[in-house]
Amino acid sequence: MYRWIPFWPKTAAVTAIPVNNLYVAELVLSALIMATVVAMMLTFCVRYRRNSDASRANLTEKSWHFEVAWTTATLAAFLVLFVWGASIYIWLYQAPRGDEEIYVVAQRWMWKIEHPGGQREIDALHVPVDKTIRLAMASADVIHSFFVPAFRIKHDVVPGTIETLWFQADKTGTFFFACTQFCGVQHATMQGKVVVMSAPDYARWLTEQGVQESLAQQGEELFRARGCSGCHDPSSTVHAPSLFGLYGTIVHLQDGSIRLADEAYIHDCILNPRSFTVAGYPPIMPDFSGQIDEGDVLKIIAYIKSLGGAQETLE
Amino acid sequence: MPDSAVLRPDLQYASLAQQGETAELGMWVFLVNETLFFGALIFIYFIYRLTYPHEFAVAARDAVLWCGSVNFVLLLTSSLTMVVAINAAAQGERRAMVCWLIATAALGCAFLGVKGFEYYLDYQDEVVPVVNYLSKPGEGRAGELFWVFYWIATGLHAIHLMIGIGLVLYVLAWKIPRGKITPAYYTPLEVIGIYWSFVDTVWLYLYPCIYLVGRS
Amino acid sequence: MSVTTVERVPQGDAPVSAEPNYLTAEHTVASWLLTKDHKRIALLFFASITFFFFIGGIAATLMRLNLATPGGLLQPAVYNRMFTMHGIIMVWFFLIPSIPATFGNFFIPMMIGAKDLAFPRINLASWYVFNLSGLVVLYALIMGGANAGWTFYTPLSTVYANGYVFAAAFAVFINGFSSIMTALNFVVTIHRMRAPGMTWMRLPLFVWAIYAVSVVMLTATPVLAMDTFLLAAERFMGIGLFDPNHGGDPLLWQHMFWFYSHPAVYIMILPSMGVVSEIIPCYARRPIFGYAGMTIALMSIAILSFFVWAHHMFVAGISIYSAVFFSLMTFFVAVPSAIKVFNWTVSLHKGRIVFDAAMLYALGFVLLFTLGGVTGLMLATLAVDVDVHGTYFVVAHFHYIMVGATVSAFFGALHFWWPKMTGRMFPESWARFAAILTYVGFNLTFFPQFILGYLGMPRRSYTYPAQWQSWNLLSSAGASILAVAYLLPLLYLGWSLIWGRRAGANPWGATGLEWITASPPPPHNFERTPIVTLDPYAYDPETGGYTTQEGTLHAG
Amino acid sequence: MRFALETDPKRARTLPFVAVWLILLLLGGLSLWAAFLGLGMWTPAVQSGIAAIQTALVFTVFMRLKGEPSLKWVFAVGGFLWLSFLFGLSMTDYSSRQGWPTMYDPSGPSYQLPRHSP
Repeated sequence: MYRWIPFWPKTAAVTAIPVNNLYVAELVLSALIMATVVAMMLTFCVRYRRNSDASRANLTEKSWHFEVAWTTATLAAFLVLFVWGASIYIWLYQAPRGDEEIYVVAQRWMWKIEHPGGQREIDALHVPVDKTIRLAMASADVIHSFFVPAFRIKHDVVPGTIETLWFQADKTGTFFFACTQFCGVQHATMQGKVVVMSAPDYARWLTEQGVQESLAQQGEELFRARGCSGCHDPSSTVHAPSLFGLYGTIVHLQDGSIRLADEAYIHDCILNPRSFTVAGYPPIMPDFSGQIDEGDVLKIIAYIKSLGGAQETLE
Repeated sequence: MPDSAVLRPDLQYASLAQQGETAELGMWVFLVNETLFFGALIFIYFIYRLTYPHEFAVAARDAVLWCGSVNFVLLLTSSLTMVVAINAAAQGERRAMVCWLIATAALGCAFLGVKGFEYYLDYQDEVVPVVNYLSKPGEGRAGELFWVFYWIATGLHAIHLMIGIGLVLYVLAWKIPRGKITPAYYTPLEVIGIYWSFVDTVWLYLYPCIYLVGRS
Repeated sequence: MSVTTVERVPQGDAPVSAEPNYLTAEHTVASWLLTKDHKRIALLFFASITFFFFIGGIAATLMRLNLATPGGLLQPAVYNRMFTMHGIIMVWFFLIPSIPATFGNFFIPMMIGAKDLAFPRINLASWYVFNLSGLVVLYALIMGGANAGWTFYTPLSTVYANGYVFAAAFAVFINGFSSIMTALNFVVTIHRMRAPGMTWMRLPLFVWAIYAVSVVMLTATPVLAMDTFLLAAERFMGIGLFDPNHGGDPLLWQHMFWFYSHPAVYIMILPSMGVVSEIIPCYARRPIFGYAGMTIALMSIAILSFFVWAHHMFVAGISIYSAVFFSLMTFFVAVPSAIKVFNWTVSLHKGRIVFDAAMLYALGFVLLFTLGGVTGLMLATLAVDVDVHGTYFVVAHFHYIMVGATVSAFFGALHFWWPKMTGRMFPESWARFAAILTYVGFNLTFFPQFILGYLGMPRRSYTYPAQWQSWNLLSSAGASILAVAYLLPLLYLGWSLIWGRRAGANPWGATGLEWITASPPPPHNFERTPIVTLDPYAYDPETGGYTTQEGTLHAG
Repeated sequence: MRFALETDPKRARTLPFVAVWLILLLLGGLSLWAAFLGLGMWTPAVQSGIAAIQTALVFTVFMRLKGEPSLKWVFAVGGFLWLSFLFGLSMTDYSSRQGWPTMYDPSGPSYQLPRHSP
């Protein structure tokens, strides 16, 4: 029966729990509102039907008390929902550093997943249970959207930037994920499975993939091949910002603005360096837009992240 | 001068005064719409200029400053002659009205002439996206965005001006000889005047957006 | 004040007026195609949008047919083109012009006591421009359709989608001019052409609603026009302002698109609110509850609708600060809608309610609108939106508002004003049956989609996992009932044109100025300019009598 | 009303219009001059201000809003007001879309989950 008439999706992540609770609360509130309207309407329709002899004396045409009270009550209820929803959203949409940082490239019509160890998979995402997973997602063509119903998370993957998303699965099992932004003919098939495994199973799975080099190592090769190291290497004579310990710091730019050095920032700097000239450095970096694909950018980002984060800088 | 008695309001109006007021209001309501139309284009420009200040400054240096400035003067002057023509219509000075209207149309055409010459210079300078475009050093990929904006904005503005010139010529060739513009009812001219000045206003914004970027 | 006693719905044929009416004044084809009469133009619009409603409906039928089984029936490419064309046609070629261009065109001048709209030529031009854009969209459809979705998200629409995206976008661009011309006409007419005594606070709520919607059309449409113009240019030339490969921002397209398209939702719903505010007092035989509150709510919805657009983009990658702001604004815009639902419901209190077809449609509207509204609140809540955005939950929500509510109101208006427009009465029992069938069919079609949405079924998919088939099958079954319910009025209303009883001037005993003149109205609406002395909706539930806005009392 | 048969006094004199025309040209010159001053990010701000003053002059004098009924003012200003909605509200996104330091500090310890964790 349940297989054929499903009513409720699975709830399998810490991100899913507060969203699910809020959804239930809103369902109850909606049902209450609907019930009130229906009850009032039915009562009036029966009692004041044309042929009934109920009294129509002392008709109210307007009542400011009534309207103001009703308006205030709805507004107050709405504000509660707003605060509740917004607080969860802010929590959902600020991805923390993950125990696992996984890279996702969306390309019509598949999801290419790259693990930091260099393991690659398509339309499947293997993750350990009870660990914080941070996804850095790039699109190679159009806008896609990464959606895992059981985790209640979703984020569009917009070409030209990197979006981050996080979750922490709390049950093992296989869960469905899909693209929810129309992306062309086979949009409906751009789906896959999240496989949540226990830590030992996951470790075993990682080693079974037979990988030669990690993502950061691949990124380092690209970093040399593309000539980035010519300037950004500490031994270089060119006056270029050091990338050691860059990730996660606050960067001061030439035009006075500040940016957080996250994946999106590093991505923008590679593709559009002129708009992100770091304060105190000459604007000499060449523009890599159109010369490097999103998968390679992600590898370079993985390499730059492997050079250490903000904490190492302090040491 | 033909008598105003030949003019009657359209069926749905009680009087010529109501008809005239309504037509003017109609034009103002239409201008709300035009404001948002051009405003939306300038909004796109605004966002990209915020995003790519350096690239836009480099790309905009290729805009032909003298053409834009001359056109600025031409268009403002045409607005003045339009106003003077309406004044003449209100005073019943038919000859002066015709002369000033011809001057207005001529100034509008001069604007288009300068604009056309500027397009020619732009083509020579290889700043026509898709057709003939050469990315200059320092402008990156966003420089082309500036030029896409330039062509679309000036093109749409020129189309609006052409419509304005057409309307002025229509009044000159059709309405005035038939005595439909009188001191008692010159609303058609007034409405066209409002439109004309609005097209002028658009240039007040396009001028700094296009020609006065990256000059220092 | 003269006092006459009438039956509420007169039985038997009303006497035929000897004076020619707007239908019989002239007979040539040219007299229709070159007419400046707002009533004839309304009928021309009526013909056009009915045509497009059924084209869009055929696309919807094919989609539901396809989704009855997980495997599907159509080729993926065909399905994608079907939902794109369904969206484009239903939004721009049916819903947006639906009530304003037909009933608005017909009744705004009559309700304010004018002989015509301010600019009849522009009104006619609006119809021609509409048909021109219709031809372009039909061209796009016949050549194979566009497959970028009605939202035309870049860079899919500009670079990747094949098909006739350029033609479809251009059709939308041209269509905007038609909207603008109609809206401009209404704004100016309502400001300038009111009959003596018709003050703002005596305007029927339908006029207020059309005024509000015209303001929204005027200020939102040009932004869409620029947006689609740039899209068409980008598609045509291969370089443009929304292409990330040239440094463009795809979200900028979305910002500008939703700056129009969110207010456009209110363009679709506000006129229906006006219609329902006319119908409920007339059939409940009592004044509307809180007239002033209703006008304030209408205008505040119109203005607030511009502050909420980015709630379509909560998961699109906009800044979280922006998302929080737009979520708050969305809750604010829900307040006036809640006031309206409350006022309609209370307007039944101490009434003398008659359950005629128009009233059934109006009551259905209130219920469907409320359900659409409360699910709208769920979508406005940021965290829940993250989950259900882009799923069938959203599809169900906006169909409740745009189809459930708006189309119900459209049919309500059609039944309410049919006697006035044609001079004929329709068979009431058939009409009631159709109204109930619409309600049942609609809920069967779209309620299961809420469940599917929370289960995670992505929208715009031609296929789905097999365990979701039961709900999809139910939805498809409901759609077939809905199709019948939408086709039925075509039959019995068509029948009534020839065999229907003749309606008198005021068959429902309504108070508006449009009811004081003959049915169908004479070419210039009124024998003499009416002089307004009263607020609208002067119904008296105690006696069942009513007083028209001219001050003529009719005892119950 | 200008529909009276006697001539409209507001339309009798040309000199004020010429004066406004001169002011407009001067303001245009000022805008041009400002472009060469090197005011950095202030240049567009100054130029927008000048354009706004010019618009006000053209609207009130050339388009003769001065002394007109308030209804026309409402529509004349309304377009710009609505435009400010587009500019202003979209800046809530563009001013802070990416890379703004947020409440969460990504350099902090990675194992600590933010609020809402059960």
